[in-house]
Amino acid sequence: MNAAAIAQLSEGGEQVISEATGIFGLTWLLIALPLLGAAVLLLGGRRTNGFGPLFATTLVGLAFLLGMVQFVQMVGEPAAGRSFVQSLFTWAPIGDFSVDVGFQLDPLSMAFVLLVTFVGGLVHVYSLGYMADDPDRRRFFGYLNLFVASMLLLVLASNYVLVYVGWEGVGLASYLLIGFWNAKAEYATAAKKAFVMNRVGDIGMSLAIMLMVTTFGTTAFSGVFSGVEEASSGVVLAIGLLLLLAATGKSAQLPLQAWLGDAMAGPTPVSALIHAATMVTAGVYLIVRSNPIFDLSDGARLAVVLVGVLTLLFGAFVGTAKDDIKKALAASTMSQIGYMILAAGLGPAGYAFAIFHLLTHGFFKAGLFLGAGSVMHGMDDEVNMRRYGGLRKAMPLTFITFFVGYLAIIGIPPFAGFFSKDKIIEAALADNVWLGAAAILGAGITAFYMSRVVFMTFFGERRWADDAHPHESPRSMTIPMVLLGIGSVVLGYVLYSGSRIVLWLEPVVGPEEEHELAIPVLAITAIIIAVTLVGVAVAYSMYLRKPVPVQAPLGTVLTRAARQDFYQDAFNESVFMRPGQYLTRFLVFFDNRVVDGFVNGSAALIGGGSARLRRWQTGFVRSYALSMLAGAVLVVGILVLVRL
Amino acid sequence: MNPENYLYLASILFVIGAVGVLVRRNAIVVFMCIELMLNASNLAFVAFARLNGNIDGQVVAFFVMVVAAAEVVIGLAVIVTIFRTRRSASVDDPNLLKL
Amino acid sequence: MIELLAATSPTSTGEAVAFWFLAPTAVVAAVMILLSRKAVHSALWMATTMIVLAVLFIMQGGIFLGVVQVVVYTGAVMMLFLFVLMLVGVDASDSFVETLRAQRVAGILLGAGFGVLLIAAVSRATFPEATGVGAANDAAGGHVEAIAEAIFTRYVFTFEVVSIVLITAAVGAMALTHRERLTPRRPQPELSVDRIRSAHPTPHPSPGVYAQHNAVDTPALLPDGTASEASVPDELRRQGTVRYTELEDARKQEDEDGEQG
Amino acid sequence: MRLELSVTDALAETPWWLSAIKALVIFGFLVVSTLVMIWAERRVVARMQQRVGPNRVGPFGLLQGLADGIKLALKEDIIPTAADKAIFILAPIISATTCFLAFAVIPFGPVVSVFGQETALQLTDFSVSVLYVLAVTSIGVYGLVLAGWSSGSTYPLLGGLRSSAQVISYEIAMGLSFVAVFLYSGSMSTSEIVSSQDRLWFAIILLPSFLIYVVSMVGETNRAPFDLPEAEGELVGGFHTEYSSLKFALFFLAEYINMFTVAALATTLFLGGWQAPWPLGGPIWGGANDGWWPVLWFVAKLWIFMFMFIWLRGTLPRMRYDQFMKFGWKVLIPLSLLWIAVVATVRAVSNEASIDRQDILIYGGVTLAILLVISIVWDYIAGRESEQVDDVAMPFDPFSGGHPVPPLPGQQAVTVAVSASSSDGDKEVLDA
Repeated sequence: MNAAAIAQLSEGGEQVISEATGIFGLTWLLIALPLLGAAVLLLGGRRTNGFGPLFATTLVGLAFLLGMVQFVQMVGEPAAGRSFVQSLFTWAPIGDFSVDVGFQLDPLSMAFVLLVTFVGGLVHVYSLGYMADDPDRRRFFGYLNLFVASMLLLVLASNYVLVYVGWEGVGLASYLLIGFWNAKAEYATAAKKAFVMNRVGDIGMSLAIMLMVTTFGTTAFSGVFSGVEEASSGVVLAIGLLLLLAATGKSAQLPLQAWLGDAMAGPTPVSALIHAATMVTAGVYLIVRSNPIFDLSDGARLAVVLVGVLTLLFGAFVGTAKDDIKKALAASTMSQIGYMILAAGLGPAGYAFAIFHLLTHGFFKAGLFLGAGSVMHGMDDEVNMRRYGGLRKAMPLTFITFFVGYLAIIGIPPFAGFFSKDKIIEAALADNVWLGAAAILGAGITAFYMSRVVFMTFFGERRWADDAHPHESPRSMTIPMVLLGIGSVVLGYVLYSGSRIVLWLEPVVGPEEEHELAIPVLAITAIIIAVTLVGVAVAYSMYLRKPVPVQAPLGTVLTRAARQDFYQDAFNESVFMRPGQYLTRFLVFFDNRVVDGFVNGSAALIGGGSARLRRWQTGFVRSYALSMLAGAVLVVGILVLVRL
Repeated sequence: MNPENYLYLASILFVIGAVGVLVRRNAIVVFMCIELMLNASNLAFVAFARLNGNIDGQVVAFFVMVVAAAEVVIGLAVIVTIFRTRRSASVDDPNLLKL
Repeated sequence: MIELLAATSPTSTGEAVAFWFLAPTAVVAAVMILLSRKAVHSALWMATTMIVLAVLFIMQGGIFLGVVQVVVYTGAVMMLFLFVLMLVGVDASDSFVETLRAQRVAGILLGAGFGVLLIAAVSRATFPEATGVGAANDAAGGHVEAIAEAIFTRYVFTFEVVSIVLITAAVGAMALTHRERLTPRRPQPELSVDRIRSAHPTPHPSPGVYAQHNAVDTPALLPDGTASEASVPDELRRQGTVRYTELEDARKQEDEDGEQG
Repeated sequence: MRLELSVTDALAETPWWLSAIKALVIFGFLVVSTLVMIWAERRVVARMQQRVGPNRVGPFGLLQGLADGIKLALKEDIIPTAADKAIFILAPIISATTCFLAFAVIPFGPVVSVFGQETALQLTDFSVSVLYVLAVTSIGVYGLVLAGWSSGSTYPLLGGLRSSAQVISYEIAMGLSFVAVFLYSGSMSTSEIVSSQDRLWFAIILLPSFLIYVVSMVGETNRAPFDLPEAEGELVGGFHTEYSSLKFALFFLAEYINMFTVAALATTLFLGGWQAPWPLGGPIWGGANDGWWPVLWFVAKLWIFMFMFIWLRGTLPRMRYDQFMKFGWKVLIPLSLLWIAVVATVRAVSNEASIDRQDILIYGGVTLAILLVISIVWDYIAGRESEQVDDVAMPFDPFSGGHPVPPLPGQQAVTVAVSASSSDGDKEVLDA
């Protein structure tokens, strides 16, 4: 823990972690409810087809209600006493080392619980309409419940091993959901890709856990965070980098970002819930949760910042070139999470803002995705934005909610994104001018590509296919969108005013570090808004003033590169896959000739020997009986002799 | 007479049974010889019960009988099944046990 | 009474006499199991041994065990053996030619060695003064009660396990010997309907009708003087022991000659 | 006057010569009874079949059995060439000797004074007497199997297999029917079982056991309607097809003595043994159970069963073999097991929980009544369905066999296809 935090604690009293009692004793129920749903739906089979979807939705709703009650209760507690732990049972006692199944409910997890259950609940409701015609929707809801349970386990776990369980759980649920329509080979491939890339990140996590076990002898948060101060800086740096690797995998950051675009193969509610609002933020959670580790290692923090800023720009550039509405939004997600990672990498100055942006982003990006899903729903699953245009009138409600989300993401005051992004850029500027500049540039590009999405989709002339009949979506889909839209409008101000979010998270991440700025805050805000407006204006001139061609023009080298995600797949293939393949081939060769040669040689030796011995095996029962009797004679004889 | 004579008798019967298992080829006769061995051990158990003055030996002999009955049932069923397919009740014929 | 006799003393004269009569009987019968050519004879010798052993049990105070021995072993087990013997070939008498090299010699030598060892072991052992089971019986209030108490208290777990073994064996035997019916069983009404509809609803002629003999293996003669194959039991025809009359033999000979000519 | 000595003590103090005399008397009793039984059977069956029966030799033809026996013994003794000679001779001996052995434990009466010596009217008794009877019977089966096998002929072999399968199968049901008796008397000794029936016969309180025993005892003795091993229509003479002369006589004797054995066992286990029937025993005549009188009661009860054997033979046709075995394994044995479970439960409950037997009977009766009502309702419902099915499935076709036949009760004549020219009036006639 850093000096400021310690000072704060000495002034404001220790941060007390108490045993969970009362309503907090029901923390396990938060996970158990959706898990029950998953179990019933997935194990119950076809019998649950009828009530399954509604049942799953109800369970998540109940979890949200429970979270709300706990939240209200927690608000009533004094700021230092808002952390509760609950140990259910010892999972794996191994000598001195043991892993508990235990939960930690503190303001950070609370924020995630509310986000996950609320957005998750809305997505469930939305899916009731979106998946209404899918014959397999029971399985879908089962997976959704499984995901919610795993995500809650991830954010509520009180030790890294349990976090890892949740981590893998969300990975599995994500895999299952991306490949939900696995009858299509490419969707199944996308699922596999996501899974494999996540595995790379997971290796980082498991290595980090192993390192913790050897270094601290425990994986519990409390033990690790108190032990980290005595640990050598090299170990801390290693743990930090490994955790960052894990975070890049799950949060689709460079260099493990390639899966997110393909993951859009899954049903749109999945994209909204998993690949925008919750799962991809797990990396941010991990870094913020591990703040005592990153606080002690500047190197690790630097790496985090670099990853964040690079991804921020990368995602933004990719977003400008995508014609698939969901892929454009996916690129935007990548970029926005880049902001969060950047903020998290700034240390105590940015943790709270990372979470702040995460929460607001969860709302408006989920809203945007649900809007995109609504558009696709109305356009017969057409995803190419060049085939949209002028949908404003066909689906007014979708347009309004989408537009609110759009304003929020590009950071127009007083929408949610404005407050959160602004604070991150401020913090970045305070840390390093170039960082700030990059962040501001990112904001401009964001404004450009989001405007492009909105203009191409809702404005301009119609470019629909002849048989398209766009229509507004059913109420079960629009209501969640409206609710998320409201969140996108008000959440930013609600959390910002009076530094609510900062004070709320203070017990976990320590107080915000005051930073010196070269220019006044208002000027910065003005610059950001100006850059944003420039982005909008460029988009306006390119996509609203001029007609949008239905066939995508070839574009410049840069456009083509961005369209291909800057050749990341090709890069991965040539840098990782090919050498791996050659290595594998060599290993197979080695295995066949050298290892097998040795093994086969000894086997042949033994085989030859046993062929001689085999003659004893006549196959006649009586011969065996004879040898048994001989053995008995031997034994009895020895016994008699010994007694002599 | 010495009660140990029962034990000698049991030993002799056991050995006769064992030799029978080794030299006879008819599966059913082999089986009978196994029963003879079990019976001989039962005799030993009963003699021990008497020597030691408690009933446990007899109870064990009783259990041996029941298990022997179960074994006979299964054994004979196996013999019948083998006989159906191979038309032979010789223990030397099913020598597929070897490789 | 027998119980009193066995329970009281280690050895009485009566017991000695009985033993020296029964023990050689048992040994001879056991040896005869090995030496009998026919399996049925072996089974009978086996039954003899078992009955003798039952008497030996009773002599040693195990009257319940002795009676159970007769019921279970002689009555059920050996009967099962006889059954199977008759199922798998009644007339099979074993050839005594040994096929495995040195098996017989080795078996007998090893057996003898084992016997010598066992007898040596028994003779070296020191046994307590034989007290008989009388005291144990009296403690429980009777011999059957004593056995019942032991089985259902101290050995109740064994008892349960053994009963499971027995049930499993019964089910296993059924599973092993069960043969699935390939066609549904034809009920008697159907068979009788078929019979009535067939060309020959009446019974076949009895063997020996109008023939020179009235033995079962002599076919009946039809009005035209030919032999009716159907009158002889199928089993005899399969065995090929049907006895044709001289007349019929001559006719068959004629037919064959005619075909050759 | 009842003597003071208990049965066990009386038997223990019996001198050897008295035992020898008892054995001889039992032997004589059985042989004579067999002769009487043969005569009685022939006479009674004759009456049932509206005939006179043997009446030439001796008064009422009483000596007919003796005459037949002498003739049988003097016939030529044939041993088939294919037979296994030693066993062929051994088999009837086994049958004939074992059948006498079972009678050693049957109590003919209470303790009496003979030649100044107090002794029980039974040869011996021990704690597992009834099991001993079962053991002896199971050895007796050897006679049948070996006779069948050793004849070296097909019919006897099949007959022997059949009869041993039958005897073994029904021995299980028989043994199970004893269990309830053991539970109630608390002993397997015949004399104690008899004495425990001084108030109530087991035939009454253990009626299901009794009925099962009676059925299985007929099966056990290979008697009509269960005389399948010697079903002459299928197997000629069964296991004794090849036997003649004295050896056949031995089988004959064994069969009848076996009947006496099972009847005596039924008397002992279920009908109170030698004890006088109810009104005679206690209230009317105090001395009915003392001295030599019980022998009379015992013999009378024995002959009730013997008459039943004759009656069955005169009344019932032979069963089919598979139905018979199915009946034994699938009806009698499960029923026995169920009944044992019920008896054991009732015993345990009334012993342990001191619940009145009356209460048990009342509750059991009410449960049974409810089950009965349910089953009746069930049958009614199921029957209605099946009737409906029958109506549809079985239309009556008067011409199905080629000849016009009138409808049976429950069938209805339907219109048949008459030629096109026939008028409606014709059809109406047919319908009517």
